[in-house]
Parts: sequence; structure tokens; C-alpha cells
Amino acid sequence: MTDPGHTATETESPRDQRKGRGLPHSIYALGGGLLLFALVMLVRDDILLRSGPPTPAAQDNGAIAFTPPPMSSIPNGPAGASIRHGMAIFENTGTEARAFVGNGLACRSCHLDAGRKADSAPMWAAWVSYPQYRAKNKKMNSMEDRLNGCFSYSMNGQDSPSGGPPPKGDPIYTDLEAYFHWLASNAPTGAKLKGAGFPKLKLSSLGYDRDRGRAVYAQHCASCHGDDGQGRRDLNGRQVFPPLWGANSYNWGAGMAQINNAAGFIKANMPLGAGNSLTDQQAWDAAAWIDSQERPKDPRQKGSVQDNAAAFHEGEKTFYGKTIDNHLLGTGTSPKPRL
Amino acid sequence: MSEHPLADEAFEPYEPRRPVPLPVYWMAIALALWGAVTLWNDSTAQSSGVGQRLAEAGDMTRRHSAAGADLFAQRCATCHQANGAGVAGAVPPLQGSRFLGANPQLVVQILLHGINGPIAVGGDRFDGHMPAFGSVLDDGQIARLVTHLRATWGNGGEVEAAFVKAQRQATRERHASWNGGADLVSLDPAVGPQPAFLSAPPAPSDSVAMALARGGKAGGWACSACHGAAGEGRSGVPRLAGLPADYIAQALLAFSTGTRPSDIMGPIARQLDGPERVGLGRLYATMASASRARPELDGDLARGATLALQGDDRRDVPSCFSCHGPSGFGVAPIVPAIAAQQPAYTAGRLAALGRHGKDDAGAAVMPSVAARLSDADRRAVADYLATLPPSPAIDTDTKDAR
Amino acid sequence: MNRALPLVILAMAILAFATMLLVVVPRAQIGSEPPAAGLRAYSPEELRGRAQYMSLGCVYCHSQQPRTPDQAPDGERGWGRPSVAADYAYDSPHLMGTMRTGPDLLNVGARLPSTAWHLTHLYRPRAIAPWSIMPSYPFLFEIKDHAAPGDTVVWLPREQRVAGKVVVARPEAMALVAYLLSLDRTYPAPASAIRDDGYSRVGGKP
Amino acid sequence: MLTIGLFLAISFLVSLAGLTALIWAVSTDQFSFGQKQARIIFIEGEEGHLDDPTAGSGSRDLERASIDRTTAWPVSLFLGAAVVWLVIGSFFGLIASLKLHLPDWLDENAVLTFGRMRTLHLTMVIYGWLSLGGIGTATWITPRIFHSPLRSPRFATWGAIIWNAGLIAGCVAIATGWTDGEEWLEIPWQIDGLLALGGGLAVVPVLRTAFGRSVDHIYVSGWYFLAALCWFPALFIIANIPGLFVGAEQATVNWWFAHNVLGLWLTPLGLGAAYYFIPKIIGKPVYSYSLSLIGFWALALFYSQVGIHHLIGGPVPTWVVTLSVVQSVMMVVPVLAVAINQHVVVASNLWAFRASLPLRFISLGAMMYTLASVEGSLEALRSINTVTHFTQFTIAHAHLGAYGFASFILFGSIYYMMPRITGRAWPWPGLITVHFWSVLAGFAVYFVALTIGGLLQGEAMLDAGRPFAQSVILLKPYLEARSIGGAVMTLGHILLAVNVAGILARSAADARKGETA
Repeated sequence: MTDPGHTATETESPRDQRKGRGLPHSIYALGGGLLLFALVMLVRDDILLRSGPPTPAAQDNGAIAFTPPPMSSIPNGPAGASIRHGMAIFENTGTEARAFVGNGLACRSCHLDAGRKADSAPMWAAWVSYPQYRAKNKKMNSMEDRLNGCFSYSMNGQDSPSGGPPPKGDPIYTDLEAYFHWLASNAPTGAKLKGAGFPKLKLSSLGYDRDRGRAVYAQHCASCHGDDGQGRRDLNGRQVFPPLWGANSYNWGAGMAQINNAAGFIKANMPLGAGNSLTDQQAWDAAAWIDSQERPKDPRQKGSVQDNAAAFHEGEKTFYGKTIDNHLLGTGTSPKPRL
Repeated sequence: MSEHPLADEAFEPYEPRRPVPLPVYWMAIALALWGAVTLWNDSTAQSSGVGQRLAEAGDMTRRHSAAGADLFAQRCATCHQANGAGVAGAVPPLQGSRFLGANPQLVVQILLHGINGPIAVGGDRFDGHMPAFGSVLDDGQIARLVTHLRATWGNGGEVEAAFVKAQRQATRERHASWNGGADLVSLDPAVGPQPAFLSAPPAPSDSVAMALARGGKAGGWACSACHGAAGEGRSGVPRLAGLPADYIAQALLAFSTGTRPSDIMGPIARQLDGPERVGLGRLYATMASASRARPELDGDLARGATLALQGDDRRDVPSCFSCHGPSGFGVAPIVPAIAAQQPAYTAGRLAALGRHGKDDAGAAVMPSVAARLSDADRRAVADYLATLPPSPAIDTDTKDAR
Repeated sequence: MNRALPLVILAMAILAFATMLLVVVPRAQIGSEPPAAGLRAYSPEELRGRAQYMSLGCVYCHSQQPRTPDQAPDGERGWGRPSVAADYAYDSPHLMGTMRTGPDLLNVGARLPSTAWHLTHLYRPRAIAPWSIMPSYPFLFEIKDHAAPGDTVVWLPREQRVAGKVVVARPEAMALVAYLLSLDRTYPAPASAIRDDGYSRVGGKP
Repeated sequence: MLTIGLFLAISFLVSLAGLTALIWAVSTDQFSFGQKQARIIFIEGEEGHLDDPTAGSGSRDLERASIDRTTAWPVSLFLGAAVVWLVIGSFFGLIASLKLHLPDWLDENAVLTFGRMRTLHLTMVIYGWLSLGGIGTATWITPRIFHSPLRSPRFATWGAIIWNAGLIAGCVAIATGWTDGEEWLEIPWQIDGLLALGGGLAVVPVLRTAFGRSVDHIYVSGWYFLAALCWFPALFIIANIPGLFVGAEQATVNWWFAHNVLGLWLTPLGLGAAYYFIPKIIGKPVYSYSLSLIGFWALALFYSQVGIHHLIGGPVPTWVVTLSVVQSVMMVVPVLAVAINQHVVVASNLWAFRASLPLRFISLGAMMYTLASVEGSLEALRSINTVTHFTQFTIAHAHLGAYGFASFILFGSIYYMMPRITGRAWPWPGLITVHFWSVLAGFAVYFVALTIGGLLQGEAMLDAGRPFAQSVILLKPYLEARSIGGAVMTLGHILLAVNVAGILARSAADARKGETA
């Protein structure tokens, strides 16, 4: 190892011994760094490649976040059958509740993702907030009362084969409630759940304007809902994009016929898949354009449109009872012959 | 020999006391450990890779041997609904349908070739289009599906794969769907009175478009050379048959102007004028062809089905079918059919839309949806869509008029 | 280290050991796999085209080995499923390549099945893709005044044509295109197939 | 699966066991040699003095002068031919590089198409320039370290002639489109016989000199040369057996060969030269002679198994790929050993680095060996390879090894050897400086451009949302930069050729004068 003929080591001063050491040290450092890198890459290969893409973290602003149970957890047996049928009604309302639907909509047209999607009035949030006092009919409403309202206004029951909503106690209500109940499994009753209802949008000083809305509609809505607002059907005539006005849409008594509700829904959910891509102002204006079109009359109307506006639409943000292009909105559409 | 003075005469490079420096030991040991871990890891990778392929083969077998009820849930429920209620005015119910009580040959034939024309079920008239499952279900699957349908809503009785095979053989020359109830009643009168099939006035024979598709423009590349004689596409080449006419015409325009960049379509599209684009759109929209798409991207079909049918609310991804129609058949005029599309095309298009949505006119929503899909999701949904029956061909002219 | 013979012998022994591991054992393992079901041998015309492919050095810019989705999005580019050893049973020499200056070609016959397209592309790649840096191969074609019967005329976009002349494919070009069209491994891979699964460590799917 | 796993484990364990035994042997001094043996390259009075080669001529020592005389003719032949191949090869490389961004340039003839230009470039610089130059250097150094004259120099001469004939035939074949079609193995196997024969003949003198040497110890350069000269014919012959391999198995053979050409042929030739010239020029032995044992044997153990990392993610068994990946990273051990030995002696004698141009070439080359190896180890990691595979990054890496390392060392070796061989000083020493700076600057541009371009290209290809076209478009400026760098490098090569031609011409004139006198 040590060379006997080599005597330099014995005479080296400490300074000399350090000399020439700098480079070996940096070579070791290089090797060590490389090693560290190899190990890090090993970890990366192992851990990063294993994990899927990150999912957006849920934000929390005081309200309780809630996730409805997966479809696969619907129980078997009679309870499950009722839940399943409730879901079938919710999704395929025109068939399952054929006698009581007077337009081309289904529950899920506005309550997206079969009533599961937050910020589109999800049913798990609705279930835990009923019974509830509602100013609309000035009484304590059970869920059945509320559903009755949906059939009357949003589903335009007046033009249905039976001429109205399902009668009290109809199994349609029970099954729908069974579905809602299941959707709200483990949800806290009475608590404010995140994503309940439609978001409330503040109205800016610009207000809302149907002419601005016409442009917004043409750019962002018409490709699916059609220039004429009649939505689109697939090749079997099945409604894919729901009609927004006209005889096949919700009537003047529906919550969606109020611009603030429609604006909140649009802002959070439209265009479908690109929710929150419109500005608040665009949402208000588009809602105004949609609301300023004729639709089936308010079933509560006894006298003239003006009387009804005073009785039921006071203080609402709506074009009901206003005259646009020489047409008095609220007059109603003539019922369409059913397919 | 040298005039250069030595900078430091006293210093000599020396061999240190330890011939092998300590850090070399450490590194050798650490590298050996790293190597051992990597080897072990990759040996598990190998078994998981083989396992994955075996599992896929197993999946395939399982898919091919799925029970009738599962097949119904996967294949039929989007239209006929899980409870067989159908959709009023659009999709006939299975509950109490006389078609299911009739000779099993009838249901098998409907599944093999689809229906295109008016039928009467349960007193209601439906003027719709049932897709042909002949190219996406094998004989065993159809047999189990028909058995399940008849047991649930018809008059029982098992149907054997051999029976389906014979039926397929007997009508192998048939490339078009059954022309509504009027055509089907000839198979078994038990289905009851059926509306007459009013054959649509023959579409103006667009010989120009046909010549373009088959022979190319001025001796150029023919559409059919890549997209197939019936627009069925092939691995890596998109299916065109059954896409909305306007969608095709718009896409050709986008290719020619470069808003939708494509090296292959660009030069061809630039040779076409407006009427030719429209003509080609109509031609392919009305073409019927069997599906040639098969899952090929190693996608997770169950995940794909979830995305297509329900979307993913955690990632704010709506279901595909909420816009592309309940079976992915598209919604004219601009929402394209996605059923039976070639998976490489679907996944590649989703990736491109997710990244470069802006340079693509006419697709306002897809970029933001596609951007939220992971690579695995794109492959999953593309592979799932490839298992669906192709969109039935329709005569766009009559449909628009309706 | 003072004796030359042991040094040489040991050095050769180490090489022999490496050769056994890198050549002999993989050969035995790969050789035990039958050709993939669905793979067919090349026709004489395709083999002539393959010889063109080799002699023009296509392999230096085009790989023929799509990777797994775990590793790279080759499938989404339409380049096909990850290839396995059994897909190359008739490839001699192998032309897997190590560069992707151009796209992978193992399934180009599936995604670009048009002979006419390939002829235009070989004659003038930049008539199709202005950004392309692929060499053009005019020597595989002939420029004539009139196409003789049986000639395959190459289509060019309007702005690229020469008035009064036609471009006709020579047999070499036709053979090369025949080979390109034969590159189609879209049949399903055998489950027991051999390939590098180092990226499938994920095991299950996410 | 069990047997394969077993193979994998065994191969790694064997390599590790070899390494452990080696480290144990070195640290417990099982081989009784040390710095004394490292001084075998010096003769009395040389040590401690700069061996300034660019200025001086032959050795004062009569024994060494007589040794050098035996090698003069075959080595001049090898080196002269090597330089010719270098210049021609660089031109083809430059044309190929230009064609990548000027694709319509010179497209009228099949001979001039990119695929053939590029292949001619590779064949000429690997089998012409580097191999011939390496054999020449080995033939020159071996007798010196053995203190014995070269035995049977005629074999070397014939070897050089036959090799060159084979190579010319091979290049003509490739230019006309006759090729075996595999990377690095394009020369038709019918012609390969000539190369094998030439190589085999060239080995004989070196082996015979080794076996008949007059000193007991074999200096480290000798290990590398002896092993390389035995390894290469074996590699070349096995890889070229026609019809033995088909399909995917052929790919493993292809890359087993192609990487071993670097690892077991060019690398030992280059390292052997560096191990001789660096201490010789500085006049001081290497830092830790016994460490060089680890450098050599670990190279043999690990480098021989790295080739299949070229097929990561490909259709070959997982285990063989993983084995190559692991052994690639294990290469860090021999690389560190060599780096410590070679760089430390230079770093503690930086004045010599400034003073001697050959040392500058050789020492820089040795540093680029360290860099190239480290880069290679990293590149073999799956996570990095998935980006760099199939991109220009690998081209940059290959040039770092074959040019930055092997060619730089060969440049320095030629500048050192030619004056000793011819007995004349370099006719235009100024050109050597210009050569040094032009190839250094040109290569820096080349390497940096392609490395960055390759990484960007790889990133683009991994993103399914970016069309393939983007990976090409973004690469173009880097390809143009590569052409600029390559042109500057080619200029340097011409200067080298001018100097070599000049020194050979003068020595020939001397010889004629000597004859007439």
C-alpha cells in the first residue's frame, strides 16, 4: 500500500496534505449528489407514478360540505325499489309521471346530475330543510307540498293529461321522497349545507338587461338550447337540452321564472361543464333574456295578468306582466299537442 | 526537456493511506441497495404488467360472458330505462311490449340490425331509431340478453347462442336496419298492427359527394381510403358515419382555415368548396355502418362508463351523455356522435381540446371539460365509448323538417 | 495484474457472462413466444418496400415501438397499443429505431391506410405538413407529360402542381408504400406477451 | 417467471460480489503494487518534469527510441487514415445536420438522402476515426509501457490496410443503399469479414508484445488495451452473424453490441490513453494507482450489461431492461474511481494543463468522460429516460461520449505521438490552438443546443394535448444551432488534418533526404 521508496509522505506539511484534496471532495460530492438524485427518482417513480391526478380540494366557508352516497349503495328490497323508482321519476319524469307533466322537462333538467349536483338546488340539501314556511303560498310546507308546487309550475301540470299535479298521497311523492331521503343519508338536519339551492348573485348597478342578454344567449347558450330556446332533441325525439321558454318549458309560476333564481343557476352551472365561466353580469343578462320570453301561463291566474302579477309576483325580479315588443308577457302559450 | 518551472516542487500527488477512499465505499453500498430495490420493484412491475394484461383478457372474457341482467343495465338502460319504462314519446317501453312476447327471432333480429322507422308499442307510436348491436355484441351476449328480456317482460324461454348465430347467418346480407314495425310484422304478426313505413323521398342522390368520398377531388386522396367505404373509421382514423352533417361541414371548414390544425385533413379540406363540404357532411351523416371500434387504450371501462353516464362531480365533469345524447348518438346540428368512435381519436381529441381548446371554434364547452380529465380518464372514456353500438343513420333532411 | 493471460481470460469471461444475460437468455425467452395471432408475414412486395425503408434510413427518424400508456401517450396519438415481442416475429432485421424525429410507424398502415396519401407525402412532405423536416424522395418518382396506362399518378395540392406534367410513382415508391401499409399491429396483444413492464408498477388502474 | 427472476438476482449478485471482492482486495493490498508500479511509464529522470510534446521531438532515451521506431510505420498508417476518415466523416455529419433543417436541399439523389448521410457519418467516425485512431494509439503505447519493441509490426500494417479496405467497401455499400439495416451495424455482413480480419490482425502485435514484455508489471493502460482488443472482435463477430437473430431478440443483440462498442471498445481505448498520457505529460504518477483496479474491473462488470437501457419501454423482457438500468447506474463506481485518479493529478498540476495542449485535449476529454458517464447513468433511470428517449438529447449524449471524451483524447494523443513518431516538431503549432478552441466552442454549442432541444422535444411528446408537429417545430432552432456547432468542429478537424499532413510530408522528405544522404 505505502510505497517504501516513496518518502514524500513523511515530509509533507499539513498544508500540503490538504492540497489536491479539493477535487476528490468535489468528485465525491458529485457522486453523492448523483446518488441522492437516483434515490429521489426511485421515490418519484414509486410514489408519484402511483398516485392519480390531484382532485380539487374542497373549500370550506362555514357551511358544511356534503357528499351524497354513490348510486351503488342503494339498498335492495322494497325500500331500494322505492328509492330506485323515485330516481326514475326524477330522471324520466315525463314517462314515470306522465299524467302530471305538461312540458318537455324533467326534475333533473334543473336539478342537475339527478339532483346530486351542488349549487343546482340539490335534493340532499332540500330534504333536510323541509318542512319549511314558504312565502309563496304563505304556509308551512311539507316536502309533498313542495313537490306539488314543482309539478304545478316547473312541470306545468296544468297542460298534463290529468290537468294538474299528482293528487295528495300519490305514490309518486312517496318514491321521490324516498330517493331524496336516501340522497341525504347522514346529512345533518336543518344545518346549512354547502351548495344548497342556487347561488345568490348580487345585482350590480347595471341591473339586468334583455338586450345585453340576447347577445350573451347567442354566444353562450344558443348552440345547445337553440336560437329559439326550444332546446334540442336527439334523433329519437328525446329532449336532451331542455326548452327554456315556450309551451314546452316551465310556466310563469315556476321559481326559474324569476330572474334572480335563473341567474344563480346559470352562473353556477351553465354552460354545462363550464359552470362559473360566465360573469355575474352575463348570468343576470342571459336570465333576463330567457325570462322575457312567453311561456305557459301562471296556473294561479284567475283574472287578468295584471291582477295576477299584483297577487303573486309582487317584488319578484321577473318580466311577468310587462309588455315587450307589444306583447304582454304572462298571457301564456297555447298548449302544444303532446307527442 | 522542459523549461517550465514546477509550481510546487515539494508537492507530489500521493496515494492516501486508504487506497479506496471511504466515500467510494459508501456510494458503492448505497448504489447496491438502490439497485436491489429497483430490481425488486421492477420485478413486481413485471408481474403487475403481466397481471394487468391477464386481467384485461379476463375483463374481456367477463364482458363477453356478462349475465343478461348486466348486459341490459350496461347496454339498454340508458334508453329503455332500468325499469324498462322507456321514454314517453321517444323510446318504446319494454314493460308489456308485444315484441318481447313474440317469436324470439324478432328480438334477436332487432338487436342485430336495429330499427329505423315508426313502430307501435303499447298503443303509442314511436318514430325512432334503435341502433344495431350486431357489431358490438357477440352471439352469446345477444342470447343472454334476449333471454333476460323475455324472462323479465316477455314470455320466458331461453334463447341459445346457436339460435342467434343462425339468425345472424340468415340475415348476414342485410346491412340496413329494419324499416319500422311494418317491416318487423313480417317476422312475426304477433306484434300487432303496425304503422306503415313511409319511405322517405329518396335523398337527392348526391353523386358529387359520393365521388369525392370514393375517388377524392381531382384524383386526390379519397375520404374512403382512410375512413372506410362506409365511414366506419379504423384504428386511429375517426368514424364519420352518423356524425351530424353540420358538424362534419364545420369541421372541414375548420381544417381548411387552420382553426382546427390537422396535417392530414388540412391539405384535403383546403381543396373543398362550401357545397362540397356540406355534401360530404350529408353523405356521412346518412351512412349506416357497423362499429369497427374496439377498446385499445388500456382504459378502465367501468370508470369510462361512470364518466359517460354520470360524470364526476368531484372534478365538476358532467356526464358525456348529458350533452351528446343518452347513448352518445349526438344531437344535431353540432353535437357530434361519440358512440362507436375510435378510441385513439376520442382520447387524442379530448387531450387536444383540453390543452388547445381556444383554437377550435364551435367547441365552447368541451375544452373546459376535457381539461379536467386526467390521462387515464381520457383513455377510460374513449375505450368505453368504443364499446357502444354505432349511432343509427338518419336522413337529416326529413329529421330537420320534423 | 502482472499476468496478461489471466487478465484476458477474465475479461472475456465477464463479456461472456454479459452476453449470456443480454443476448442468450432473452433470445431463449423471446424465441419461446410464437408470432402474435393476427400477425402475418410480409409479402414479397412488402419486403421490397422494407428494403427501401432500410436503405433510405427511415429508421433513424422513425421508431416502431409504441409505449405503454403508463409511460407515454402514444396510444392517444393513434400510434397503437404498446408493442410486444411477438409483434416482431417476421422482422429481420428489426427496425424498432431509437428516434422520434418523426412519428412512430408501427401502426401507420392502420391510421394512414391511403396509398395516395403516402405517395404525395413521400414525394413532397411539405405539401402536406409545411413544418415537416422529412426529406422528400423525388428519386422514387418520375415526372412525365402523360401518365401511361397502369401508372399511379401522384396527387398534389393545386398550388404545388406543375402544369402539363404528371408525377408518377416508380415501383420502388409503390413497394415502400406497400410496406408502410403493412405496418398494422392493431390486433389484440397476447396476454402472456413479453415487453418492458417497468412502468406498470402502478398495478391497478387509478 | 421464477427462473427469470433468479437470473436477474444472480447477475446483479455476481456483479456485486465481483465489486466487493475487488474493493476488499484493493483495500487489504492483495495485489502487491502501488505507486511504484504507477511510475513504470517513466524512465530515469523523467519524473517531475513536464513532457512538453508540442515543441519537442523524440525521446533522449535510446531504448525508448528503438521501441518507438518499431511502431512508427504502422501507427502513422493508423493515425493518418483515422484523420482522413475524421475529415470525411465530419463533412457527412455536417451535411446530415444541415438536411435536418433544410430538408429540400440535395434531395435529388438517393445517395444524398439524410438516412444515408447520417449512416455514413456514423460509420466513418466510429469505425474509421475512433477505431483506427484508438488501435493506433494502443499500438504505440503498449510497447512503451512494456519497455519492449513491438512484435510482428507487419500484422498491424496489414490489419490497417485490410480494415481500411473493408471500411471503404462498407461506405460505398451504404451510400448505394446496401445495408444490414441495424443501427451501428449497417455495413453488410459480407464486408464485415474484412473488418474482422483487419481488426484481428491488428491485435496480434499488441498481444504478442504483451506476452513477450520485458517488465513484470502491466501498467493500467495495458489492461484497458488488452481487454478492449480482445472484446471488440468478439462483439463484432457475434453481432454480425447473419440470420441468427430475428425481431425483438435482434434488438437486444443490436443494443448489446452498440453500447458495448462505446463501453468495451472506445471507452477502454480512450481511458487507456488517458491513463498513460496524463501522468506522462505532467511527469507525476496518478493519484491512487490501486484505485485504478476498481475503475477497470468495475467497468468490465457493469458496462458490459448496460446496453438494453436503449430499449426501455420496448418489447423486450422487463428483467433485462431493469438489469441494464441498474448496471448503468452502478457505472458510477468505476467512473468515480477513474475520475479521482485522472482529475486529481491534473487539478494539482494546473500549470501543466495551461502549458501543454495535448494535456489540455486529453484532460478535457477525461472530464467529459466523467460527465458523459454521469449523464448516461441518469438517462438510464426510467423517470428521466421517458423524457429523453427518442429525442435529440440522446444524440447530444452520444456525442459527449464519442466526441467530447473519445475524440478529444484522440486529438491530444495524436498531438503528443506524431512528433515522437516522425521525429519532427509540428509544422504549424498555432493551428493546434485554433483547433482546440474551435472544437471546444463548436462542441459546446452542439451539446448545449441538442440537450435543451431534446428535453423540450421529449416534454412535448409526453403531452398528449400537443400535436406531434410541435415537437418538430420547437426543435428546429436547436437543429440549426447544431449545424453551426458542427461546422465549427469540422473546421477544427481540417486544421488537424493540415498539421498531420504537414508533419507526415516533412518526415517523408526527411526520410528521402536520409536515403539520398
